[in-house]
Amino acid sequence: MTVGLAHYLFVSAVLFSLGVVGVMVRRNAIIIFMSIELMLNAVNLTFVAFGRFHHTLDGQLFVFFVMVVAAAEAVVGLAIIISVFRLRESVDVDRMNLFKW
Amino acid sequence: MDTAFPLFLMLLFAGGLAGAMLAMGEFIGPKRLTSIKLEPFECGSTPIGPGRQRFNVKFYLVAMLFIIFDVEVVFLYPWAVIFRDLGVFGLVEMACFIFILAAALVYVWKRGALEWE
Amino acid sequence: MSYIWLILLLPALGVIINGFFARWVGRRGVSWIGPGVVGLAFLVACRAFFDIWALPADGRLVEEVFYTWIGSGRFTVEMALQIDPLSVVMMLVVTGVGFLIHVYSVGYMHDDPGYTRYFTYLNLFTLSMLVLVSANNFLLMFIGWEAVGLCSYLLIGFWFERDSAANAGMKAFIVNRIGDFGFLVGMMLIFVTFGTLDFTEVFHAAPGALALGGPTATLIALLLFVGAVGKSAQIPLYVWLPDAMEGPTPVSALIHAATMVTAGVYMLARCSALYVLAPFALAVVATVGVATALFAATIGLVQNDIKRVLAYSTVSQLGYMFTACGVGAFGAAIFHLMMHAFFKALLFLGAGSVIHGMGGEQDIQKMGALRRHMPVTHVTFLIASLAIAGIFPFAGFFSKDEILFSAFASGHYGVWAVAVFTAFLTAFYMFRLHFLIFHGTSRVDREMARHIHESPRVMTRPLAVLAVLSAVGGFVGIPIIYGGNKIGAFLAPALAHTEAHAPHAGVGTELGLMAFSLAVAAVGIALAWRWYLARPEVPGRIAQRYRTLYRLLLNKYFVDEIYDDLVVRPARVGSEAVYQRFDLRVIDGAVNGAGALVRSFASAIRVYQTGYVRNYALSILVGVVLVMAYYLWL
Amino acid sequence: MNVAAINISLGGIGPLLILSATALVVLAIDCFWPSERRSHLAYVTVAGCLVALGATWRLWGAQEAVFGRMIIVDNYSTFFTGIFIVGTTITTLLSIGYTSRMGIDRAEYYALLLFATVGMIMMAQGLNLITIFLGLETLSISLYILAGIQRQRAASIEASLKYFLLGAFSSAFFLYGVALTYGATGSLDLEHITRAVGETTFASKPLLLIGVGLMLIGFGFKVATVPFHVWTPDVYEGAPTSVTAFMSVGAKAAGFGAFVRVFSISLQPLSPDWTHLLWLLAVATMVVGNVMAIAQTNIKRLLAYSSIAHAGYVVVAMVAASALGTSSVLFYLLVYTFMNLGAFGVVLVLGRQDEEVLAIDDFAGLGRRAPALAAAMALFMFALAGIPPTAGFVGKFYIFSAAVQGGFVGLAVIGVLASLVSVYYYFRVVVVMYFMEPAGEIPLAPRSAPATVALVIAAAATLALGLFPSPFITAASRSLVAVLF
Amino acid sequence: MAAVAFYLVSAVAIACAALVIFQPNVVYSALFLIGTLLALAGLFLLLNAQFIAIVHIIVYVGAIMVLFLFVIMLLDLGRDPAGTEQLPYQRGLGIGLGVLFLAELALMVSFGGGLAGAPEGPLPAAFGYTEVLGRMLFTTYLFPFEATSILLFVAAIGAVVLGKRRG
Repeated sequence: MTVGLAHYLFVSAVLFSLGVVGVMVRRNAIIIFMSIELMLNAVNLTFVAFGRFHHTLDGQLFVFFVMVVAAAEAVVGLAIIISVFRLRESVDVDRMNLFKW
Repeated sequence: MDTAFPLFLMLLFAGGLAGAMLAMGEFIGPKRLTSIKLEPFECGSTPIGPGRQRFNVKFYLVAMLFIIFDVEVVFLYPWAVIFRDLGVFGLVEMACFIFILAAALVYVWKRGALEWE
Repeated sequence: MSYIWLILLLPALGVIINGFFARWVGRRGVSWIGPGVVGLAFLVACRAFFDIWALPADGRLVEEVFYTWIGSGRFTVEMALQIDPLSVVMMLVVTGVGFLIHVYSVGYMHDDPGYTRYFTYLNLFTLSMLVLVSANNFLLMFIGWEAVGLCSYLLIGFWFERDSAANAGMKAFIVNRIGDFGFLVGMMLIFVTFGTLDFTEVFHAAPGALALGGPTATLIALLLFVGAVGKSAQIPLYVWLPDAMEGPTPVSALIHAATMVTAGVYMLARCSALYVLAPFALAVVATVGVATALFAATIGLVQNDIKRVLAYSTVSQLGYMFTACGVGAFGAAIFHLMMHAFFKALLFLGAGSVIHGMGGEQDIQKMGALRRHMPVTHVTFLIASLAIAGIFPFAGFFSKDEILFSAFASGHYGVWAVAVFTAFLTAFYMFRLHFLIFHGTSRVDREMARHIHESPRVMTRPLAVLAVLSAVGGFVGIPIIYGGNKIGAFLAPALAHTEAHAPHAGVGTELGLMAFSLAVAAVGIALAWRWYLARPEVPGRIAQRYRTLYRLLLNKYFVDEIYDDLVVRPARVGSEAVYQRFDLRVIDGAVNGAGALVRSFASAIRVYQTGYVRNYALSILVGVVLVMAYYLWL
Repeated sequence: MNVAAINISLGGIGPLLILSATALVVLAIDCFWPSERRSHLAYVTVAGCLVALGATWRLWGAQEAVFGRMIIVDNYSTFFTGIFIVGTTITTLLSIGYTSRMGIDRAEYYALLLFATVGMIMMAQGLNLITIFLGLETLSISLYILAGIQRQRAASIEASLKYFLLGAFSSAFFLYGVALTYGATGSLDLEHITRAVGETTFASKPLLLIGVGLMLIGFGFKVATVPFHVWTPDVYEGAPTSVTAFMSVGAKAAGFGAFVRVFSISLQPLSPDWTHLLWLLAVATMVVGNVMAIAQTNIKRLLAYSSIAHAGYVVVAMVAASALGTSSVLFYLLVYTFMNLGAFGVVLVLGRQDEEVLAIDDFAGLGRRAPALAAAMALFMFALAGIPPTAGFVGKFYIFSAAVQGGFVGLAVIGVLASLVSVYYYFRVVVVMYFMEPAGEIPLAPRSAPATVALVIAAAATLALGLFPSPFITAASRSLVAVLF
Repeated sequence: MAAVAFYLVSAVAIACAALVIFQPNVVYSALFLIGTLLALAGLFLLLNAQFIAIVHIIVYVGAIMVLFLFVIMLLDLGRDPAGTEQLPYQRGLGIGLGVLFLAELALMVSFGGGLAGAPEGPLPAAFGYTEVLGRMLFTTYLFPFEATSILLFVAAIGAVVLGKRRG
């Protein structure tokens, strides 16, 4: 059975949902950040898949820019996580509820 | 898909070879583990301190800057392929891009993020 | 007529000078500028009055456009004034009575620390009232409406160190806001049906666009009426007026007697073209009006605080004006409004002068036989009481009789009967008040009696002027004799007429009615005289016999208590419960009632804001899933 | 190589270039000629903003898609660019005194403000979803850093982490939405999308609907509508106050700029589908925003919830998808910028050395101790509550009349009720200032001239827009004409 | 043949992704993420996106994951500390909603997956190769290209401001 667009969309949907669950379930900031990266990658796959079936390259270029953005976001995100670690000696997200209601 | 197939084959072959060698060492050779053999090897001198000691902070700062300039290089690859028929326009375009990132480098350098000691 | 802008500019100037440059102008300067500015405005109003009168009967409408305030596509709102008989009369009342009260305040507030602040607020109030009265579209009127509410909040809570004053101010503002809500929604409905908010355009298009007695017409009329009820303290939104007595007495005179509370009546008269198309709404107005009149009058019977009695009397008289509107006699309502402004302002100022003389004492049970100490106040107070009771030559007789007659002529016999009975009660409680203060045995305690003194001339002179107006004012609208009702003829072009008014009863019946209402008033006065002067122990015995009725009236039918139980206590209990269970800090809001209810709901939601990042991510995911489900279902 | 085809127009991105150049200059000055006092950097920033504002003014009336249809320069984007630059200028002026007190007056602070504004302009000018996405990310990343710029304070870093994680999380959803929309319509260009959506034979409707829904989430987060508003109170309270002011004004306006461009203008044929959803969003946002604000005792959290409520009012205008509705969005955001910056400005000016005046009760008795400041705050509170003569009233009236004209009378009534509730907590601040005795000593910061200038501008604008709004309203509606028809 | 490759690679990708999330050791999570990324690169190759696949490996695996591992080493995280779960319902609800979200996406894919109007027939020449992408990147997508330089500059500022200790 030839591999259609739906298959790729389904794979990226699964990866995306796994990323979402990762953000929900894990308490470690870095793992949460990795799950977000996973979600971004799932989106990249969707873009390339749609590009392939539309025979246009816009999708792939968008992926190109998403990667650049993800890189910049990784730099800033990890810098924040490290400065949090320096202050709190932990990256456990639940330890950070300075602002009650 | 057709031009990429040999590439795929070559990848497979390389991976397979390295994997095979490791696997053979694992399954064929004799296994007599003694406490001395399990010690982390530190060029002959007796190991001191925990195996995994904390990295110094300045390393990750360099890793961060590496990402930024690595992405910059990635932009250069496609440019290198077609800069001949882009002509002067391509040159000006890339000049701006490089100028801004050079400014970033100067900024980072002046801010002392690159000092090593 | 381009000078008309002066009428707004002058009070505005007063506000700026008193407000910001009080230090340079000094106390004396302020006491000249405050009243002076309003006096000049009064002169401008007179000039406008004569100019309008000179115009032919049907052309008496001048619009003065200043600039377009909101203009986008076909929806435009101008900052413009509309000068027609109705607005000119109101301007005269606001500036005239206002001027007298400003002069009076110079004396009354003489040694008050917030002197300049008081005059700034008073000028600001006059400005807002003039904006409300002279606006040519609903939006500008609404702005005046809000500003007036704001000024009453500031003036009631003038002595804000006193908790009761601050609370009364907040209460007045909130209740007004509730009324304003109805007004705003009504305004939007008008905007939807007519596409414009300009009075002239709306009232010309009204007969065509709105079916007689149709749902939209009635809905608009009722919503606007809700605004009027809030502002003019009718049932059920009258609770704030008696508490508003916390403010200085001249404030009560100006705002809670002469001008602001009448804004509701003015708005009804202005929108008479709409109300004419909604007979059901008119019926509601009439019933609410007469019910309020009766209800307030009964409470007034037993109050012992001089200002509370006058406050309930104001609510009752406003009920009269709404009844007049309800039966379609908008002219009579405005006529009574004008007369009421004169004698009620006089009553309040008189009461102020009594309180001033008695060193702040307000309980009439500790007064008596003051006529020897304060002759001028006594005479002016007597004239005003006669006027409000509706005795022949005085102002109240003509205006109240006009209302009773139009009620009777237009077939509202039930309304007429209740109104007449209320007239009897009015006469009774007014003269009970008068006799207890000025006549009978002096119940004033020893050292107080020594320094009772007549108020200084700056206070008594305005009393005198108002007394003359209360006496002579009525002749402006003498019924029956042709051309006698000058005020009616003058107002006619600006007000729409209901057909119900058509069956003009014969002259005979009108004379008969006048005699009957005069008799009723006389009986009321006689009864008050007998009970409080001739045999002072009688009221005590009656109070014993009808103890329950007496207690009921004394506690104002427990309305405040009912409101407390209905709204405040459950809210407080609710928030207490929330507090106990979730152990959150209790929020110290200044407003009771609605505020507490909303706060308990707010603290319930707060728990949701836990501070855990993952919780936030979860709530975002919930949002996502819902949005997706919505679209999949689509 | 048809270079001409992609229509390079440096004029079109004039403001963008000027602001980036200013940022580079500011950093260069601080790197090569470091000096102890850093307020001169702020003045350079303000100068740059003014030049950029001039360039924007020249752009008014231009109507062309430049840079290979990536950017569209029209009245709509120019109006928004104006709002952003004004917001940044006032924030810079306000933060001069504040940053030096708080020890964050570094060159990077001003550079990041400028880069954030560049991101906003990209979002407003974006005709292609890539530009909007890049603008969104530049803005977000600059704000993540700005929120966490006060490293030694746990609150600031924690706020930055929360903002970062949740920001990245929702921009992933936004991206997924863009991907699906691209899949359904085959193009990333907003005008192509409109044409594709318009065709009746549009088969992959469900794909597009899900894509639009996910984009709504991305925008919903950025603009802080309920239920995506949860991050706002914590981040607003944690971040330094001047950054909070900037976020509450700039980021929100940029969010709406792109939101309206994509939904009301580009996905106009699809409006029956997303209008009802926006209707629910608007009601929820207004109710929760106002009600939660009541229970606040910290002025920053109160202003946070109030900014959520105001987002709700703007969404009401979006529900009335008529030209009047969309132009009322533009006008309201302009008014909101001045009102909110004014309110935050007063909070910024109070407070001595490094402890700020944040509890509402600390405002007690301000009426007597600093009458001018208290009067300004009262004006801003009245404006936010929507009391007449102030611009807030005109803005709200304009929005509610648009909603009523669009047939959403119910929504308008709920809006009026919500603002009735809002009167309570805005007035509470005024009451505390005027009618309460000052408990402790209110730390009054030394009067910093630029902050006073900024407050005067904000107050004057709030009043002027209230009394003479028509020129701005016609400008707002004219910026719609070009886009819609 | 391509179908088998697709199923194999996507299976690897999904398995590694699941392991990233559900196994406690942080370092292993990072390694599994690298596995997922490589599998994705394989998928890109299957979709004729050769240049993107290579860039993906260089940027993501080469740079970003390196930084992740650096940070994990720096913070010496090892196993994720068990610790009491502050939010009891968080785990259950998280997974539940995740699955629900997946179901919605799956429904959408099956429902609207068959993309109407997609041009059939052979791909345009050199689809997905560097020079075609490069030409597009440096002409039509000129503005985003310059915008990324601004973005990277901001990232550099961020790294210095947040990363560097008060020097």
